[in-house]
Amino acid sequence: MMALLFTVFAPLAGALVLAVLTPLRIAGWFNIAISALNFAASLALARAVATDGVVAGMSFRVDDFNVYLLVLTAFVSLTTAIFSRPYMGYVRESGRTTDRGMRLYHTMFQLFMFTMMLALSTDNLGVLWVAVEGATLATVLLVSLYRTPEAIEAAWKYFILCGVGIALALFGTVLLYFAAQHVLEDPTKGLTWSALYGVAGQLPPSVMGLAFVFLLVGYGTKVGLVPMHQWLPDAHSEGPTPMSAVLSGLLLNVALYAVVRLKMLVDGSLAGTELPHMAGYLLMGFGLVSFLVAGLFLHRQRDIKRMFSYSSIEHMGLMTFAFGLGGPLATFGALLHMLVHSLTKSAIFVTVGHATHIAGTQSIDHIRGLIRTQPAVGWGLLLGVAAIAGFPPFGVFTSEFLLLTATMQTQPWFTVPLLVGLAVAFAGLFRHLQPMVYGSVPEGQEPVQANMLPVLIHLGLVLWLGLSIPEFLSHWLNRATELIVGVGLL
Amino acid sequence: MVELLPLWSAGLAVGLALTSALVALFSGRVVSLLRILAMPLFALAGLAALVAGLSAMVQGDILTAQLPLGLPWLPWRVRLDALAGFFLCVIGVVSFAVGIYGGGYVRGLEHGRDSLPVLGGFSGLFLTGMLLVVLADDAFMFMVSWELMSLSSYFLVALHHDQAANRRAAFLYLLMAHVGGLSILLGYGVLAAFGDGFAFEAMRSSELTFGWASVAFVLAFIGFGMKAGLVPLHVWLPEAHPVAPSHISALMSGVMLKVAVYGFIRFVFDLIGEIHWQWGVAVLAVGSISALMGVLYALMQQDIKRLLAYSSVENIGIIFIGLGLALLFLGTGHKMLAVVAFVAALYHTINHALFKGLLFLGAGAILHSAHERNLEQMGGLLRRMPWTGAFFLIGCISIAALPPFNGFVSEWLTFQAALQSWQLDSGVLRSLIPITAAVLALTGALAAACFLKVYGVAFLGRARSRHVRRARQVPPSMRAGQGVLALLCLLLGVLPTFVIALLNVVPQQILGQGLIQATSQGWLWLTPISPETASYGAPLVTITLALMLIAGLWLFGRGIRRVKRCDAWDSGFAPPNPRMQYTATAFAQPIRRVFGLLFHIDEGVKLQPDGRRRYQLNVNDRLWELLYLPVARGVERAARQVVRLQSGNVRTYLSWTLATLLVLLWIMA
Amino acid sequence: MSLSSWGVALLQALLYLALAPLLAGWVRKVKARLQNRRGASLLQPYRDLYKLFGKEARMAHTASPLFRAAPYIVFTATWLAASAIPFIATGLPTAAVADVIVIAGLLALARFFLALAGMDVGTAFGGMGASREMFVSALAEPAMLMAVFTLAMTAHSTNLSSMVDYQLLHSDILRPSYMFALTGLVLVALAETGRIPVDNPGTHLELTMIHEAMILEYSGRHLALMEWAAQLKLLLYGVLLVNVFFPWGMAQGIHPGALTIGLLVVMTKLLLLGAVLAASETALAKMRLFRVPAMLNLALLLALLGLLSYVILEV
Amino acid sequence: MGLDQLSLLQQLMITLSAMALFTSFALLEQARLVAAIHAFAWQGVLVAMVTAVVAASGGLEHLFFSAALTLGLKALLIPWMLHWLVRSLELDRHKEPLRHPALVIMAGVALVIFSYWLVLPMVEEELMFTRNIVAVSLAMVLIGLLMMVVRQQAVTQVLGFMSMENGLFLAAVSATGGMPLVVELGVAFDVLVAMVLFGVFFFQIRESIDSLDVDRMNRLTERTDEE
Repeated sequence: MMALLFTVFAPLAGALVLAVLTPLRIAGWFNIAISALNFAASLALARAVATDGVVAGMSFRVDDFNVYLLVLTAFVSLTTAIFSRPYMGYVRESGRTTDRGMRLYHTMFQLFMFTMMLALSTDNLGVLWVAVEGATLATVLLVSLYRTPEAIEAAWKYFILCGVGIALALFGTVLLYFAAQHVLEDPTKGLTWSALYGVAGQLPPSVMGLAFVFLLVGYGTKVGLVPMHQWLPDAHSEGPTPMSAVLSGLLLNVALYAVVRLKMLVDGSLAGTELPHMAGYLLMGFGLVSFLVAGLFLHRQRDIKRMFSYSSIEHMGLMTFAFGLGGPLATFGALLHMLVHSLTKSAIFVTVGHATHIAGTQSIDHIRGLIRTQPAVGWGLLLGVAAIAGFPPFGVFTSEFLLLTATMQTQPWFTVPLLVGLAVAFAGLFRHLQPMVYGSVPEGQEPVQANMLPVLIHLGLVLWLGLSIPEFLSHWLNRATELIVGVGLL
Repeated sequence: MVELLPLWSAGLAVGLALTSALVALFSGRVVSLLRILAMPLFALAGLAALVAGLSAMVQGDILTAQLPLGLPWLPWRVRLDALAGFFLCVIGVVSFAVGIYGGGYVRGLEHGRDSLPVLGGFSGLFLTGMLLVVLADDAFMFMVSWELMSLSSYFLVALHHDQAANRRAAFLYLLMAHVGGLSILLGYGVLAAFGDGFAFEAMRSSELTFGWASVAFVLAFIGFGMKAGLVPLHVWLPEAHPVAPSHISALMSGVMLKVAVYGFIRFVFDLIGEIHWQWGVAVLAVGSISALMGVLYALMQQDIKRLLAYSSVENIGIIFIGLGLALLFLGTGHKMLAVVAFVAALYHTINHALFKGLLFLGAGAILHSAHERNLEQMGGLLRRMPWTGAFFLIGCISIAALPPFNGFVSEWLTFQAALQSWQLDSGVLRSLIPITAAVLALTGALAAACFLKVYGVAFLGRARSRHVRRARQVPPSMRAGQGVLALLCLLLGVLPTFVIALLNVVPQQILGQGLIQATSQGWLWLTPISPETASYGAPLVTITLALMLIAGLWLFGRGIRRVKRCDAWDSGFAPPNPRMQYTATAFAQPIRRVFGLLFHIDEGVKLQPDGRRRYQLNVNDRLWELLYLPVARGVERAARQVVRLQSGNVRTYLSWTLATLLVLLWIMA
Repeated sequence: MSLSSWGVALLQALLYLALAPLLAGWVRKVKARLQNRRGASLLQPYRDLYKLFGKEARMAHTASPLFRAAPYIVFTATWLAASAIPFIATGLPTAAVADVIVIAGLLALARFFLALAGMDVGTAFGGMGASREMFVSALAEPAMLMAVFTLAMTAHSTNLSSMVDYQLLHSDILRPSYMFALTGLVLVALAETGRIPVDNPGTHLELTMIHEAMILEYSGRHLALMEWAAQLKLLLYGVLLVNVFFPWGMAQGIHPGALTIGLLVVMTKLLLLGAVLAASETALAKMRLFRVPAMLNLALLLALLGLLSYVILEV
Repeated sequence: MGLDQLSLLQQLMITLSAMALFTSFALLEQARLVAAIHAFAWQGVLVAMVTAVVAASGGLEHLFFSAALTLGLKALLIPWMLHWLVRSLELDRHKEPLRHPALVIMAGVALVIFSYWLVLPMVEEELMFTRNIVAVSLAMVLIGLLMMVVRQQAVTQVLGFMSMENGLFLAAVSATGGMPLVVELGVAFDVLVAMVLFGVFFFQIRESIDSLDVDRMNRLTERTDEE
């Protein structure tokens, strides 16, 4: 319990301190320290969960499903903090932001972490909603941090779209609560996920169906499902790079986590009707569309960060599809994919940060000859993209392998669009990547002082996961799978 | 202990390959490290693989092991049977030669711009990937090693990434490798869905309906065919192979394509289970087309490495003709004949590995000392680099399928298999196979013409450019590397009976039968089916040829009179100068005219900036605009349409949200 | 296989060597007669060879060692190929050394080195000859193999002597496939031996020659070997035609009597064939290079028809 | 179901929510900014009254609190903030006529019918009456969204957003007798922060493109020049 509270509230405290902390020099270090503390706490929490199943209380509930997301979130936030200290320093020197901006950045970074932790660990769907909305509010100012017209425009779109989406999600939540009124003996518990899950079978299907639509559209906006995705590339490309890393690596995961939790409820309630898998089908549809459309988007990119945000949409689509597919194998694969995608994608964004720093621009046409300029960055980008494109021995291949085989077993014909999508997306990524990393150096391009440690750690982990999945992790994922679909894989 | 020798040395090979990769990583600081340590380790890895393969084939029993890697419920399984052993030999022998050769070759790169760690590191990984593919005993490990192979070779292709053309080649290569990999994965998926799980035993036990089996077969055929470079999936090959460093090209053309062949054999002959003759027809057709198109395109090339790459397409085609015959005979229940065809295919596999490796090493030697890839600039190299010239000649004779070298033996065996088609019951098949035989014969003749052109233009005559005239002998290590392969070409050509006796265990394990009478007349006579059907006394032919040659040269040459030199007679014209020689283009012109409709030729006289007129000719692949460009355009068009989603107007976005919401609500209610 | 049979095989091989110039001489003689010339004597080719062996051999400065090795390889390969073809008797061990595919291979080897030698000195004519030779053979070789495969499939063996035996056994059957194969093979033989209408052995007119262009640079014993090899090739194809399609009178065993009869029979057959060849050469004119493919495609077509008519009609 | 079977309070409730629905129509077509803000304020008042009535009828004390909260937030604070913003952005004279008002109103009506049709299947008897109010609030949400689609002025978009919130709140109150307190507080807090941020953004947008016309924010697009 202690660990849980630490995990959730350490970032909040950190944010408050950072908001008032006067000397900005140490703010970056302090940021790292908080994240490290947070990570340690999450590890302790994970141990607790591993020993005694579920840690619950005070409307918090941490089980095997969200504990690994908690650890992942804390970890990515740590590495991103490590990366962001020098990077934001460079941003400050380049004069793109002010001291106030820096303070805002650090505060909001931790605040965002707090909302993530809260959303993941709470048992109350209302609080979940509040947290996700809070995440929007925390990040929207960071998107407009640079105050360029583009940045403001991106922030506005982000704000409006996510605001609307999240409002719809709230309506869904209300309907859920409404449906729970006449089922639970204690109506005020009507938003407690665990309580609802217990009685999912009795929830009125008609209401639940409507509720799920609202929730799916709402949280789906945050996941970045096509056609509610439009905010995502804008926000990613205009915000500071560490922000893009955590958005792609964490926020999307959390939103998807919410969707899956709710799907579990809806599945329970729809089980009796003539369309028991309606929710699953919706997810599959959204996932597939997002996957294919994003893959096509990749072909016509001019901005490197936009490109990778589209690739995030693509992978989110893949996971959504897998969760919709259901079944232990697919779910296991999707969980694994969440993990490896977050690691790889945040690593890529870190590298992209350095790359844009080297080239002084985000325009793909002007980033050239990275390998010759700074081999570490160039190879980091190249290998990162190879990993995200699903090449072994990196972990993404493993999860995609599982997803494909799961599809093959349950819905063979869906494998065709999946394969086409993978090929198209791959071509889209590499046709833009190659000119950036290869070739000779444009004149006046200098190597920069880059901190590739996070990238090294992330890609190392992904490589490890690709070669073999460690015992404890496979057990985690397996128990999570049991939780979600009822039956485990191992 | 001794019965585990194959596994141990296979493991050793993998370990050595990885070590070589690891060592090479530090060659950024210590430049000579690659040459002194990494390449020898590479050669040793090849040697270990060779030992593993040979011992596995000699023992003829199946060894398995498990690695602490992979998925929790699907650990990496390793299996070393005769088939794997054979392909370990193929990989090992070429890698060994390449390792020796590379020591000298990379010296030329030490002061270039290309990063040595990348070269060495990925060479090691490349070898590791190929070894693991052959050893894998479950689909997951297979795919991982397969893609590892593709990825590392991609980085090697992209090594000289300063020219945009090379980048394009690398991209095309990786894209097609990726697509092929996915298709293979899908094929395994079908098998796994019917058997339980991705271990190969499980797949062997799977019972498939004809429909699903055919689906799996087609997927595998596409996937492996794409890697092997079968027409029409070959376009990446002539782009990618030439741009890699030459010893890597030797590995790619000589070995990697064979790994694809291995995958195909493993999948179709071993895993699918019951075999249907219709597959055989498909494979036969594709194989014949590949063989013919490959050699015709090879004839049209002027870039020597590109030419070699195209000829790889041809030889892969020949291998697949053999495999197709085997499938066909199996499907119609003539196991004995199937074995002949199968052995022929295997024989040609190792042969092609040997002489294509040898030829690429030779091309590398030319590149190394003359800095030239374009045939039109070469000439008279035989007198400047006699050793390379001699080895290259051996390679040319072998690949042109002329006795007494190895290429002839495998082609002979393929013919023998084809000639047994009178035993089939269906008239259609009986009349189909002879046509294949005709194609094979035509291919052989054209291949002879092609490599005559290469050798005549590159090594004979007189130098056509100054830098070629300055070419010098290459360092001994490079000569040794070529020598090993050349020697093997000769041995496999002269002593086919021993080779077949060794090969026999593979069909015995895979098809449950071997060639019974192949060596019934003793080691002098190769009689694959029966002595009265066909026989070939390779040793006798060789001995006679050698005796006569020596006698002639010694008797006349040394003994009695020495040969005086004079100007060329040339029908009494003025002494010819190098520019009057026949060029490669001119050499191929008659054939180009006859087979013109297969190529996309644009020929003409172009006005140069300096006012001189210049004859220009380029021969392109028809398949580009037939197959590939439409796909690319389609994707582009789709992308352009989809992009409209991101119109930039927030109200449009909101209306999308609203519309989605309403539609979903309508669906739900 | 007994020693005596080896002996006969050797004898047969030597017979090839001995008789090759004679056939060439005979063809020339008949041709001369048909053109109302007296012509040189039958033995003229022998005299030429003797003279050439006696003369000093010269090589161009630019010639490489390969240039010297080539004649021996060409000669040996052709001779080996020839000696594997049953001449006077069947069932000889040499026939087992090389079946028909190997024979084709050996001829290809000879051609390969011939063309290499042509390109070696680096003259325009050499390259031209090599290019044209490979071009013609590329089309001729498949046709030849197809034609032979017809017999091979009929006899269920690619071994020439067993083909001949089979033909002797079933000589009463009339086979359409054989007619196709025969005509195809005749056309191929004309092309391969460089006779009119494909090539003209008599000419040194630069733009038309193929075979002569390649051996233009040779002199002395080298030239002699090349010429001899060419005559061997002519004889080889002749024997192939007459013995495989009309094997009557060949010695089955190795009794001296049978052998002598076989020799006489085959020589008469060859004389007839030579006469026919001479007649056709006087009647026909040499065709343009790019009309050669048409003829060879016809040969290939005929051979394929033979094969198909076998697998469809006769099994 | 006739009104006569309902208690007076429930009749009152229906009337009030009907009026709330009307206000959102007013918002939808109101051209003048200030007037729109007033309409929004009235909507807030009505929602607060509904809340109070529900509290009275159901005897749920904590609803009185949230009624007060709503009144303070939706009817007073936010409208006041908007007013202040509009004044300081010199937009008080701003008029933004709709392109096709009739069409938009029709669409709104269609949305009302659609949402009623949607909630029809919830036919447990005791839900009968709340069902209608759920329909009304759903209609309010959808109309709010529609408003954000058709209005191209940033402030009016915010108004649309806020009226969506009102709809949500109405649903929460009428259908379920209010969410748990912690959630309500969280929601209210989020709305408040959102409003503040909106204010911040108004100024940022203003200084970047010196107008509040969202249609002019279209730099970020994948469209290239050729199409």
